[in-house]
Amino acid sequence: MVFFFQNLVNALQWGSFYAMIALGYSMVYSILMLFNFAHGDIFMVGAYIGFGVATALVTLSASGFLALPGWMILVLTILLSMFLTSFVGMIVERVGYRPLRDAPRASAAITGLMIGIMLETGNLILLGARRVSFPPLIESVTYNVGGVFVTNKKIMIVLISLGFMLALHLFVQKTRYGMAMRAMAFDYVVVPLLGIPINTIARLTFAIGSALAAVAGILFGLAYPVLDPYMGIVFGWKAFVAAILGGRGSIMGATLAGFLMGFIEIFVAMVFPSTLRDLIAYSIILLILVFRPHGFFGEPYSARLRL
Amino acid sequence: MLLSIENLRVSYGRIKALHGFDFEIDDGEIVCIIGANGAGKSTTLRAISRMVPAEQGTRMTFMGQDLLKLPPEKVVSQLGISHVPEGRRLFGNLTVLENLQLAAFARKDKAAIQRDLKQVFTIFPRLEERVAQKAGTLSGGEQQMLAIGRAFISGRRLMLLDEPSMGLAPLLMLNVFDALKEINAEGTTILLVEQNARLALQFSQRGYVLENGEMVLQGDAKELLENPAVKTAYLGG
Amino acid sequence: MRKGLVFVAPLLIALGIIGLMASPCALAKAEVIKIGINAPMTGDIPKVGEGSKYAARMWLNDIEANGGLEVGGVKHPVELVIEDNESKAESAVKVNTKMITEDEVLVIVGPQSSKQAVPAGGVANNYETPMISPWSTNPDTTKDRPFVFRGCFLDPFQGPVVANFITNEFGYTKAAVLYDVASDYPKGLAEFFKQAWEKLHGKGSVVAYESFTTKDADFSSQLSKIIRSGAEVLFTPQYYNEVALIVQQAKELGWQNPIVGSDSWGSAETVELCGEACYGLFFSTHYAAAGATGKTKAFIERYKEKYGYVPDDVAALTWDSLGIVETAIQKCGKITGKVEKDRNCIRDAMAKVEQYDGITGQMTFTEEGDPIKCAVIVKISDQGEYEFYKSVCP
Amino acid sequence: MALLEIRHMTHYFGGLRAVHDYNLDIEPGQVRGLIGPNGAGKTTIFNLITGIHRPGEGRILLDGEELVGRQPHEIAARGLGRTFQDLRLWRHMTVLDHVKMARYSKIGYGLVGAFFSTPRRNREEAQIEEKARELLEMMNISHLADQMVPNLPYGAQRRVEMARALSTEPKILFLDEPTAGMNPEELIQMMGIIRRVREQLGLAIFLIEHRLKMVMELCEIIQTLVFGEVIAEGPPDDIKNNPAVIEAYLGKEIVE
Amino acid sequence: MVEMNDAHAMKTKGARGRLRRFFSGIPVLGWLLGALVAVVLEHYLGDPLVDRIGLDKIPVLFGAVIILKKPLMIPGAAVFLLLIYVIPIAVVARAGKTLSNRLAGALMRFPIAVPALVHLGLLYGAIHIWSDVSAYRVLTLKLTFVAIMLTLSLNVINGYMGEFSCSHPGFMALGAYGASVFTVLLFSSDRLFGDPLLPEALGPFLFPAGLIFGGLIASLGALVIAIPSFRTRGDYLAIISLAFLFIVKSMIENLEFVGGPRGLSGQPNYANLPTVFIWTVLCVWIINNFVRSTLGKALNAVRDDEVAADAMTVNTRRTKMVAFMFAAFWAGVAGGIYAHVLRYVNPGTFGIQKLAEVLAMVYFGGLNSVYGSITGAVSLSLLSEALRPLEIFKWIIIPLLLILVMIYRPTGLIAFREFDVRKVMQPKSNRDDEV
Repeated sequence: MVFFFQNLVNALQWGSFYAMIALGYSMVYSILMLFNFAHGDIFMVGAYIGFGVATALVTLSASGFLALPGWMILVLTILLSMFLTSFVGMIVERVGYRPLRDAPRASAAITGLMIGIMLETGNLILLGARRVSFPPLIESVTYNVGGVFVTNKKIMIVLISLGFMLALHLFVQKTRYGMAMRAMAFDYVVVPLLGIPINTIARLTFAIGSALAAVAGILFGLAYPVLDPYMGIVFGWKAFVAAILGGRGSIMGATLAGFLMGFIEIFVAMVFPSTLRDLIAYSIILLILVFRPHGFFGEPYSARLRL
Repeated sequence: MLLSIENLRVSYGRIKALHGFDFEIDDGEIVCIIGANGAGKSTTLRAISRMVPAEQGTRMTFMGQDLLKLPPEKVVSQLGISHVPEGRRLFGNLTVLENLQLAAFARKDKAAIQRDLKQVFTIFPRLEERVAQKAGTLSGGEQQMLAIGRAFISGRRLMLLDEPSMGLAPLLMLNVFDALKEINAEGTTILLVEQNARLALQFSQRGYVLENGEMVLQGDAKELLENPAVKTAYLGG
Repeated sequence: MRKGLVFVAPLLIALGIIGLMASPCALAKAEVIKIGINAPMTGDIPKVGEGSKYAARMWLNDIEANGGLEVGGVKHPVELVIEDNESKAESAVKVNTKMITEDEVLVIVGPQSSKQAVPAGGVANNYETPMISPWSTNPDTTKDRPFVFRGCFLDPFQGPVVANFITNEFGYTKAAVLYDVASDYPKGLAEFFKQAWEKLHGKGSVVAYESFTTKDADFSSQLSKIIRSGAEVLFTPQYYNEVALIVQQAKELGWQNPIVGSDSWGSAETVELCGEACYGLFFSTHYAAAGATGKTKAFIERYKEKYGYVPDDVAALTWDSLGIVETAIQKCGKITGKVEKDRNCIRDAMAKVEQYDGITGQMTFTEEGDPIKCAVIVKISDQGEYEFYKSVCP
Repeated sequence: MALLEIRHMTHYFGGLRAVHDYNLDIEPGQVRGLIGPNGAGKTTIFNLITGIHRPGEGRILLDGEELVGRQPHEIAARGLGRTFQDLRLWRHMTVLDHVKMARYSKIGYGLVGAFFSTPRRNREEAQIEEKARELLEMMNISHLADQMVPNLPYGAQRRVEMARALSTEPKILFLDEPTAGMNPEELIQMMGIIRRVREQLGLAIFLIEHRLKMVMELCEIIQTLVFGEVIAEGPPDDIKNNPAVIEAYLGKEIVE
Repeated sequence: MVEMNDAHAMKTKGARGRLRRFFSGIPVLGWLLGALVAVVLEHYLGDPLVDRIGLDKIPVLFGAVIILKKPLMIPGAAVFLLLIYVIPIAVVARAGKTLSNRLAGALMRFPIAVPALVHLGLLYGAIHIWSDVSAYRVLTLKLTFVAIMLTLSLNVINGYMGEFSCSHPGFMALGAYGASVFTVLLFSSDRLFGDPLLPEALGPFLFPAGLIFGGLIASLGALVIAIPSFRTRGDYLAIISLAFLFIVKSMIENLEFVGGPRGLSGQPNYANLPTVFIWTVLCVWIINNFVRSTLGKALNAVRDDEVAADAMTVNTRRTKMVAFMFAAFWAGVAGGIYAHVLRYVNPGTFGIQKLAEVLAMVYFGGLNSVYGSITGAVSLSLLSEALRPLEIFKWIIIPLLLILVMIYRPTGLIAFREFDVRKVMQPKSNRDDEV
């Protein structure tokens, strides 16, 4: 039982990363009907920006010029990085996606892939091949709850990511921008006919998705403090799986599917020999899709889903 | 002169949809454009709301302002030209109220929005009953009402209507046109594109007849109704 | 037709003249010795490529400072041909082919990881060009390939070294292993460790044998299993980036026993990434940076000064491999300029290298082209430095 | 026995009743019409018969053979050809390919022929092409054979669709609003085509239409559908004067 | 299209127009003859010429390395390219225009196989002689051919049928391992399988059987995607295929008898240039036959409107099944050849990176087009080889190029064009004389 709860805690943390990244994916995917294959790499960029900001703040703080407590640095890092990364997202949108809005969706997928490669290579050129270590902004404390080991970081990560998901949900449901996004997800051609600037909404979508990726990147850096230029690829593709597994246009779906991905990976490794983890985990996902061909909350495919 | 257009030219790729359409609309008028499928009627509306680019040589002014300088969303929010597209194109995943609220996206005047919303509900009481329902679950006629209501809120100087009668049973069709009359009486100019030429001409004050991207006839709607050429071509003899 | 010629002819003549003038008239000089470096500059492990490149550049600087590589009294200029294999097998093969047939290198150093070294070794052997992979531990790399050598020891040697060390040092009998199933180096080493351990302590003494996949960052599930299995020690033959995560996560999950690693830990980054969590842990390796003496120390210091960080094992092994190549070329006695002949000569000389005294230890090649060398057990000190703990020779 | 016999066909979408207790008999060579307000379930009936949806209850017999539960392509190959209200042409195919494609079920060369370009395949493809060109000729669009369909005017697209449906060699042709979006001139041409098709090929035709003029002129028997139920069935004159029909559907326009 | 272009060229003034006019009316045969002459020239005169103009060696990929790395030698390389390639090809093609037209005309009177074989023979001759100069060229060519097969087979699914399949590297892996196990088990002594079961002399003859075996295994694997494709399409199918890719990779990593992550080596050296060439030609020929038959065009019908296809008697399930299995078969064969070219496979090769590579080739070249796939595969393969001297910046340039192509030609360079062998080989009417 203890063992099960231990894994549950682990899965919650792991799943929140998938969920956060899948959310950004899902935003762009459902609103603009595009695969943003660069999203995994935006996550990477977000983590690096977070690293840069955090390191700068820590140095600043250590120099005594502006002594800040760890949590304050963390909050500042998250906010600043969200801000900066959202610009990266907006640039990606402007360069790689806006010119392709009416092109076949697969072409945009290729553009995304290529932008991703450019981001990776750019990082490699700028920073060299070193992996960087994310500064530990808060002291790690481990609690032993009846044999289950929980760290303060884990709790914080799960809470922060749930908080952001909730905020996003409220934003999309309650604000007029959110409404416009949902409208665009349904039929973007007529959106400008209501006086809604489509480019602004698209930019905003990318900005929010990227900001979320930055949060995910920073939290990732706290939990797994080793960053490298290629860290976004696998994450990106798996989040892509989660985003679509959740069903098109569904923020709830993407969140749930993200957590589900995390749970599947952790629990499969718990129950089966871990060498078979991917084999079994992806067979499960494949089976889910065979029996629920439209994901959790998706609609049956329509002509718009074509590539 | 509310809207005046000179030499409207539009192409889709190599296919020329409109070559040099001139027309104008006065404040408060109801004007219709009739013509066969593919004559360029919808294209005209799309060009006005800037959904398709007009080619070199086209001049379009709305209340003295150059339309061609504005992006599509500004045409709605700055000039008050609304467009009810063909097939209604509601946001089926949003509720009726959200569809209407969204139409006020660019408007800042909260009180005026509320007033317009009320007015829409007076014109279409059916919509008020279904305020919380998803637009996708409405019947065809209700959808058309919502589409018109949405356009009414987004901009009310000029309303472009693309085939409002399409897919409606005759009874409902008349309901919709009655509502349009009411909206026109409130001061909204209407430009209408219709397949159903008889209905359109009966409803309008003036009409234009398009054929293969060119205007072949124009004039008073009543006269066009009696015009033998129009009769044989569009009114079924 | 004629009009066209009128157009083209003057252009042609002009270009021809420029071409002739620009061509370097280098004929009388000593033969250039070309050495190929086949390294992963992009792709999965760019860091490995960078280490190889830096070490090779340093080596070249030394040679250039001497005015060339002296062979049989003649100083030959040396040229390095560094190519990127993108961490892909296909690309490594292309790079090898290109360097052999186009650049006409005499020796190839690299590729580093077995995924590229195995197929690339086949190419080198086919074209009878000596190749030495500093870092590849897969037996297939050198097997039945007289022209292919390697600069590191093999898994079958390192596995037992670690198993013996743990047994003697701590007296534990229950061990756990955590490794990357998709990467051949950790997988091989994990297997050999398991064999050796079970030989010492009987079947079932490896109580948890867990794996993950390259690029994974969360090992909590596997570590939970390991902790539950009651293992007394964890052996994880992983690369430094994963080591940091594994060690930290293990600590967070309540693991308090030692964690032991292999030569892949031997990078300056291990401690940098891992921090205090890694202090006090042991690993086996080719050389120990801290506490190093003599030329090892000199190498480390020079490298650090030049590139800003302590070199990892790839850099050291590349350096040694180049040293072996250098020795072999010199032993060969003469560079004739006939590529085939020189290559054969160098290969023969390499096979005969005995007791080469490198910075990663002394080595002699076996018939397969694998070196016999000693392993070093290193302890990470409380200051985060690598301390020489003991030396284990086969 | 009728060519096509439908008995007690009922279908629900979710909880919504789309079609209720629908019966139909079509004799060879007969032209029948189906009218009704929007959303009455006319297209649904077409989709049920042609196998796009599987009816919840009821039987559909073609020449005495049960069609319910078969794949749409099997049903089509047995002789139910159809057109679509929204055309549904293939964007990236030429006109000729459209018509050739509809002979899919008659291809005998199999995969071996498709992969290796055997003499048999070349022979069959030539035959298919010949038949296709004949149909294009009949529709007066043979000069457009190599055009891509999106480049064609609307009327021509309708003809392509008709040719494509005929190419399946149907016993009954189902036409779903064949004149939707046409001007009067085109409408008259289309009526001519439908008549010609019926005379030359001797097909039975079942059509959904909004334009009463056309239905009244062409059809022998007309059904009126309201909310998934047939409220009247009979020859055009009866329908025209049926008070239930006038009330539910025709409304003021006819009264005026 | 071609005629239109030519007609257009007639009208255009200036150097470009004049150049076009100068070379119009030359049949493919003429160009092939020119290429043959050029490569023969290079073969015999290349080395002396190189010495004369002061280059180190014959520029291996049309001087790319020289241009990017040694700007001082650019004039030399330019002279070489002009003298060996540009001028001979232009002169032979232009001067032999009448002759080659007449020849092509004469050939076309035979059954189609004869001119096809003649053209292919010439093409192979040119390629063979060209590659004879350097082993590096041979290897590059072999891998380019593999890329052509892969791209073309993926185009069957992603282009012709319009699904976004991500499983192609998985099919390739199945084929690579299938074929490798076949040949290693039967013909080579190996650590994993022990001594060969059959005499080695039989090997080259049974190699095709091995490739077909690999292809069939990949086809079987494709069932995992084909069956769900009956019920779902688009994005969801893309995910299913992606999951399949992960599953295949993980499965091979767990299969100890093929070496797990260490990979499988020891494939005998059967994949020589003619073999690879023949298989590529077979692949192009069969796929082109298929997509031009009415049965094959059913893929387009399913893509453009599945409901309509069904209503027009097209058996959509069979069509999808055939498309997936057929494409997987060729991916498998390509994988088998790939394994025998490198003589080593490991599961890590068949991952996301490979996927990105193949997808890029398909969409760069052009959807729904055999020409496009060949163009995409050849140009990206050669480009990534030619840009090698740029080192890491190569991975900025190539993506940038692809993005530009996607922006300006969203369906790829040559999309939706039919590959009509007969038309390609036909003699061209000489417009110069008419004007």
